[in-house]
Amino acid sequence: MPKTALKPFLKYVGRRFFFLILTYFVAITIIFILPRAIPGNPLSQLLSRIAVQGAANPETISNVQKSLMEEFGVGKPIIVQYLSFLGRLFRGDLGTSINFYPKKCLDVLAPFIPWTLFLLIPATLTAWIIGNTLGAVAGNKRGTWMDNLVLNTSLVISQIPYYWLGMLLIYTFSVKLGIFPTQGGYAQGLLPSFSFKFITSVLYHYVLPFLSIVIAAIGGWAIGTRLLVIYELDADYTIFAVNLGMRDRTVFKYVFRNILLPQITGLALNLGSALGGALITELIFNYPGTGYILFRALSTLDYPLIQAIFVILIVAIYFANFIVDFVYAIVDPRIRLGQGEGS
Amino acid sequence: MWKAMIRPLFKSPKFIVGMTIFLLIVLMAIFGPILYPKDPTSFAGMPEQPPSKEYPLGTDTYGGDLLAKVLNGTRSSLYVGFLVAIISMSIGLLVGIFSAMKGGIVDELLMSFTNIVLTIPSILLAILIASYLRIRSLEVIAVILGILSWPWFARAIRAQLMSLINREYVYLSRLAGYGDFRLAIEDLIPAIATYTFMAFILFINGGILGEAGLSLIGLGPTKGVTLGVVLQWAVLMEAVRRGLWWWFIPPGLVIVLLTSSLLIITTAMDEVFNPKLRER
Amino acid sequence: MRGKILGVFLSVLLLTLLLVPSTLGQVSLPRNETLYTVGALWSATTWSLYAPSSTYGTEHFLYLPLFIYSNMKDGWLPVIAESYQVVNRRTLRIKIRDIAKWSDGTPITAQDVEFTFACTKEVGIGPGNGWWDYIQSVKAVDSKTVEFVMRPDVVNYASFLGYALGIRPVPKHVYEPLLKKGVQAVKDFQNDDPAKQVVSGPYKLFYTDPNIVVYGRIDDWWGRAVFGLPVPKYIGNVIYRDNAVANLDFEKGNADWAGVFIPDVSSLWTQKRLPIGTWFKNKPYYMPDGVNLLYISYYNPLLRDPNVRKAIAFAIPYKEMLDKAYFGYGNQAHPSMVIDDFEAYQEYIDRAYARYVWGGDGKPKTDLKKANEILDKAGYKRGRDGIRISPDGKRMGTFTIQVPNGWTDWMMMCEMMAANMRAIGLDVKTEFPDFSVWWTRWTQGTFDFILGWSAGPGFDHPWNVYRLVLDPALYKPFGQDQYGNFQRYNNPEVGNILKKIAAALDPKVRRTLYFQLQRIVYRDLPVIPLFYGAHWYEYNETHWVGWPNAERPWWFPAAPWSNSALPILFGIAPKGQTPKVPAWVELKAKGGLLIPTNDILNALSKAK
Amino acid sequence: MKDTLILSLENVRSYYAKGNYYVKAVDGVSFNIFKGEVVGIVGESGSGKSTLSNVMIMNIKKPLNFIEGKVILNVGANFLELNTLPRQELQKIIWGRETSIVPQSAMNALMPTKKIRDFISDLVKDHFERALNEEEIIERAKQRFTDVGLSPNDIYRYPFELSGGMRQRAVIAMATLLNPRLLICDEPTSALDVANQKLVLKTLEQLRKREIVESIVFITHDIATVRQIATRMVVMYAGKIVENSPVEDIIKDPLHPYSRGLLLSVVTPEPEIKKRGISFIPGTPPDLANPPIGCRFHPRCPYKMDICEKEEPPLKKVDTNREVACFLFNK
Repeated sequence: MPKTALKPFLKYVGRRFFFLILTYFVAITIIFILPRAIPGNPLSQLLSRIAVQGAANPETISNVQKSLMEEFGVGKPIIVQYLSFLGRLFRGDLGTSINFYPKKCLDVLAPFIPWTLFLLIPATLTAWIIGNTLGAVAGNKRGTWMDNLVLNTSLVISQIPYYWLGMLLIYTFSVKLGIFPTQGGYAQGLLPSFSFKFITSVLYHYVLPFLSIVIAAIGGWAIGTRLLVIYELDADYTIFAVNLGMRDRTVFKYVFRNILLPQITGLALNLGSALGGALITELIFNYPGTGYILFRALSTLDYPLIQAIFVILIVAIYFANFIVDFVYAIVDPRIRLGQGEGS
Repeated sequence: MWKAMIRPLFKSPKFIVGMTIFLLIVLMAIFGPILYPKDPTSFAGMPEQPPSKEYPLGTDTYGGDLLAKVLNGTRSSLYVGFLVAIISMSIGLLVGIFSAMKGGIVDELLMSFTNIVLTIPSILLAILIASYLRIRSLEVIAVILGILSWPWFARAIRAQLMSLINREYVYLSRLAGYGDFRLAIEDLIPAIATYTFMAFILFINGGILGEAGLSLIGLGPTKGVTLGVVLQWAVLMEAVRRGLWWWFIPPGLVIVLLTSSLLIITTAMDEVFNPKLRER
Repeated sequence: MRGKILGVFLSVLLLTLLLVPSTLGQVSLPRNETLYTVGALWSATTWSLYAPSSTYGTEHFLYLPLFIYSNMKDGWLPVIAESYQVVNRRTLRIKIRDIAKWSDGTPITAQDVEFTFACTKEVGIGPGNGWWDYIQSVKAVDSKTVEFVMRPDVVNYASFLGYALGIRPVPKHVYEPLLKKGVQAVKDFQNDDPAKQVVSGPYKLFYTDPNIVVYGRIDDWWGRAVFGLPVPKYIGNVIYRDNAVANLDFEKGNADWAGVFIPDVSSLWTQKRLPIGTWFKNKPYYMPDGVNLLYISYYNPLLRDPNVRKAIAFAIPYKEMLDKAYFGYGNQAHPSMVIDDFEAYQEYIDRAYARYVWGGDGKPKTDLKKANEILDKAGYKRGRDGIRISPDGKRMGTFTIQVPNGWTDWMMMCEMMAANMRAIGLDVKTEFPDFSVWWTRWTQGTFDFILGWSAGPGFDHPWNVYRLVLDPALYKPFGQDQYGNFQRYNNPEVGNILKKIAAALDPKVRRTLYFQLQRIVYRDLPVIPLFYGAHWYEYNETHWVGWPNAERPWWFPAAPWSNSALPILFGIAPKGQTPKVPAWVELKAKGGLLIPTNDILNALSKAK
Repeated sequence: MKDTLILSLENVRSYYAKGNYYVKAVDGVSFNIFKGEVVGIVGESGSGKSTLSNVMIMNIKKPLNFIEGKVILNVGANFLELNTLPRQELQKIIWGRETSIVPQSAMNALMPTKKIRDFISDLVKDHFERALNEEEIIERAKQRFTDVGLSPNDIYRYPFELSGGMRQRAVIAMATLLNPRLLICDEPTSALDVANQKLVLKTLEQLRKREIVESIVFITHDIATVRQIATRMVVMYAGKIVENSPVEDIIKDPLHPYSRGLLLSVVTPEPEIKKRGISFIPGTPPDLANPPIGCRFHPRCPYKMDICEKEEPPLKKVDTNREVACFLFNK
């Protein structure tokens, strides 16, 4: 990159960074305000658990409640709370989980996150690649039987919720045919280790959740890309190139490249919903990822843990967004050289 | 004009297929619960029965009639979908139009706000908000989803208006001394009507899917049966792994038919109205 | 293509990351040496007792109590303790076994017990929480003898004995340094390093991740000489998403020992022919585990009239509720709140009086006619809409009956009760709020009707139920948190009787007092007992056999979640081997080790 | 005077297939273009003139169909029947080398994410594989850029780094890079301001004068432009040629009633009017899916005769170098 070009690039990246930080701040503030705006006893679940566990001794429960209220308790002015909340966030302290008390939320979450990444990233990328390819080919062969096939299947497939597809896959391949395991991240009784047995078990359990995310996501990408290809094939620059005798293949290469750029941004914007989908898919498959722990946190109203999950997920999404912006800025000369903002 | 817009639609096989499926489901949602008046929430009958004459779609673990649940669920899901669409469309139109007409600092502020909402992952935020609400009616769910899904539409509307505003005839209306509001009504809205209609359909789609997603993780409506709630119970009761297909296939199928028929309708409309996609 | 390579690369990278923390040589648990349990573990938290809720197993396998109580045999199994000695009516000495040792070889001493109590008081959470309300002092007399002195102002043998006999000592040499650092250090201690765990029980943590907790047997456990060794080498607790997932795994034989609600459980052996059993082969399948009640709050003035309450008691469709919503897993509760399914508690019920008040066998039968008569007689006239008007002219409604959303069996029961109450002219509708809302309303008394639990069988039953539900000492105004006396029933007379019962050592005296209490309960109807909740206990004999049941009732409580179920692990066997019930699970008189509760009470009453 | 034939269309029909019917965008068109000519093809939007530009180089892509006729191009010394050549062949040896199209919206005609130089190198590779020295072609591109009034270093820039007028000229430079015989300009000036319009026209004229291109076809709705640059004017209406005359003649004396209407219309670039067609000729252009029987102009024609509703007037010579399709002159 020539030196002169560096400045607009940095300016762009800097602006995006600032914007994401700002947005993250807004998100964090929402996360902070929500529990305080709505009354309720977040400790109820924990207390009831002790109550049910046979320690029906009223004194015990009152004592525990007192002790916990102090620890999780509020009462200070809201601004002080907010600042200390931000301060703790800044130090990476996401608080103590109620249900996993006395575990720190971060410690509770840590083991689940790699599983989600392990599922989400390859699945999303695979879907993105296959979907874009299919869409591009269909758009390029517009009006042929292949285009119709891709378009019509995509229209239906893109509307199949991940989780329902997951259910169908489990029902078909696990329950009826018995080809794949019905649930979990690896076979019960195995202890995680760097052994052939364990790794094959993990991969074996990986197939269905992976497929359910990939298949459900392909359609959306294919539809979008097809449309973009059609637009681009009709774009002035394409027509000009064709009329100059450029080969169809070369032209298509250009078009595809130009489409991938907006689709990279699409990938970033889509990450949130992809993550949401993956979380629910994990739930369906009892896959030991973040979705599973989120569901547990939600069903037990473990608010510190819920907050921590969202703080982390949103950070992850924004980080990914920023990475994508960065890549985008490098790949797209218009942004790199400071002309326009892209689409 | 009206005729010219509608007629080409009915030449599109996609539009006809999509519309037929959609209308059938709407009819089912409206008349189903009347023609099959079993109470969807009552616990009665034999548990986990496969479809039979008495229970056309079988029963769940508590003997609930699944046909009744699916019919009422379709109705509620559609209701949520429409509410979401109305809410997000209204906000989107308001923000988009206001932003485009006023311009300047108003535009800048509104667009920053829009971008922030757009960047915050809406599904996660919906989950977060819903998790704090103890009593969630269908309307509350719709509001949560509605207030999170408008930004892309607002941006698109603004962009469209901006390009329209620069056109001469709008300029002429301005010269003629029309106020901004009248300008908006008379000249601009017709120009963006088709687009808005298509967005409306997509919002319904988003609403239905969003509700189902929220319900599935246990954050759906606390009162009433939606398709998502039926699915949620199927998951909670392990209907899938226990092979109770009649429990989870019908509600999911209705969702897919409903949303894909809507998507097919918009695709068809796009092909008919969008000059770039029209086959010359 | 480049993306695909990236994808594969990332996958491999992440997989490696996943595996880094595991340095175990072992790849899998041998199935025939591993016992899998279901329904006891929802999340691993801490393996320290100084927490509101520790990981399943901490109390069950890691830290043993001085005595384990069996409510079926009404006897105390001396575990860490060897014997007790009554010094006087307020003083009890307990001798700790000489061979008792922590897993690091340090002897378990009286000082450990003393420290455990002291630490709990300081931290505010922990074993024996609340002991200071009943016990004046805990002192080590010598290294193996600990002395408990009851408070002179609060004579409450139930609580005194409960705390003294049931305490689970923690190793002083581990906790004292923590306590010196501060209370928070104790609270934060998670005790999750298998290598550093110092336990008194026959198991300690072997492996854990978010999906599973595995305990491994300590083969040179100190108690081996007395009790032998528990049979399973490993105990695996899979952490399930919810009941349904757990049930399915249990059904498949992936888990052996369950304590979960399984819909229509008998179909597992009658239809599916699975080697699965519960306590009883036939209805009610399960032993009772507690009294579930309809709490009618005094919050709404319209519901304070005992006539209304009595009419409701006759309107409730007990049998229908149990059969349809509960799959018949329990019996209708006795209106006295005493669990009449246990032989030991029968004597506390004034049966003649119950029959006099409620007719038939002493339990109210669903009788809408009678309910209507009661209301008619009390001056509640029906309004035009069929809803009654109270004598002072108020419409009887709209009331709500509520349970948490998602508790389907209870939700179903509420619907049934509401329908019957509407039939007798009370406008009742159901409401299924979120759990936390329900909990807040319940503990603050701001509800009309709530279906809720109370207490279960124990050596202090039925005192424990009466005290939780009725004690005016637990009375708090509406809107303030209190765990107990949820309906806000404020009757000092009841308070006096409860105090006397707690102080009474003579069973005859106690009996008379209980009879008095029952008269008040039948008169005022502060709550309406509905049914006994089931002691969820199921076993799958695919891999392990020898489980106790009604035909071989060698130990109870039998559910994996019960912290008194440890002896079961000593009497089961892998499939193919013959299980041998250890001799020590019997009462002393029958050649075992169990000390009957009455022996202790007698010794106390004989002392000066 | 015009001896060397460059391009010849013989009764060409090319229709858009739409479901079960055709839109007859080019319907029986014949004309010749000779060396040195600048032919202006004039017509309203929807008259088929843009489709004609594709047909002239045989760039036929679905849903457009080539129904019948011959498209003959003079390549070297041979006459090639383009409609018989496969697409790959056309791409390789005809398009860009023998023919070139300067598109309407030069603003967006350049590959947005490629440097111009890279684009040129890709283009050249597609045409010549390794036969041609790339350096040589780059040098020629620089030269051509200079010719059209740009800096030679502009080829190392991205399109978005150029202004609108510069881009227009860059497009012309690239279109003529391989010295095509025939340059087809599809409304190249409609998006430009007057100053740039003049500049472009001047550039085109110079290219022809220097014989970098041999003939130019200028497609436009704007008669004023045609008057400035063209030697001959072809008027299209509803997929057909209605008149084909030297510019001076047609301006002096338009034969076809439609030509007359066109010439009388005020030249206005105002978009709304452009869209609605020629405002003072009553009626609208016909639906090409279902054109009127007989003369396609008859519903709007002030001189309509009975025969006009029944028969199609053929395009006939009425003078040495004038052709018209109208029964007024066809007796």
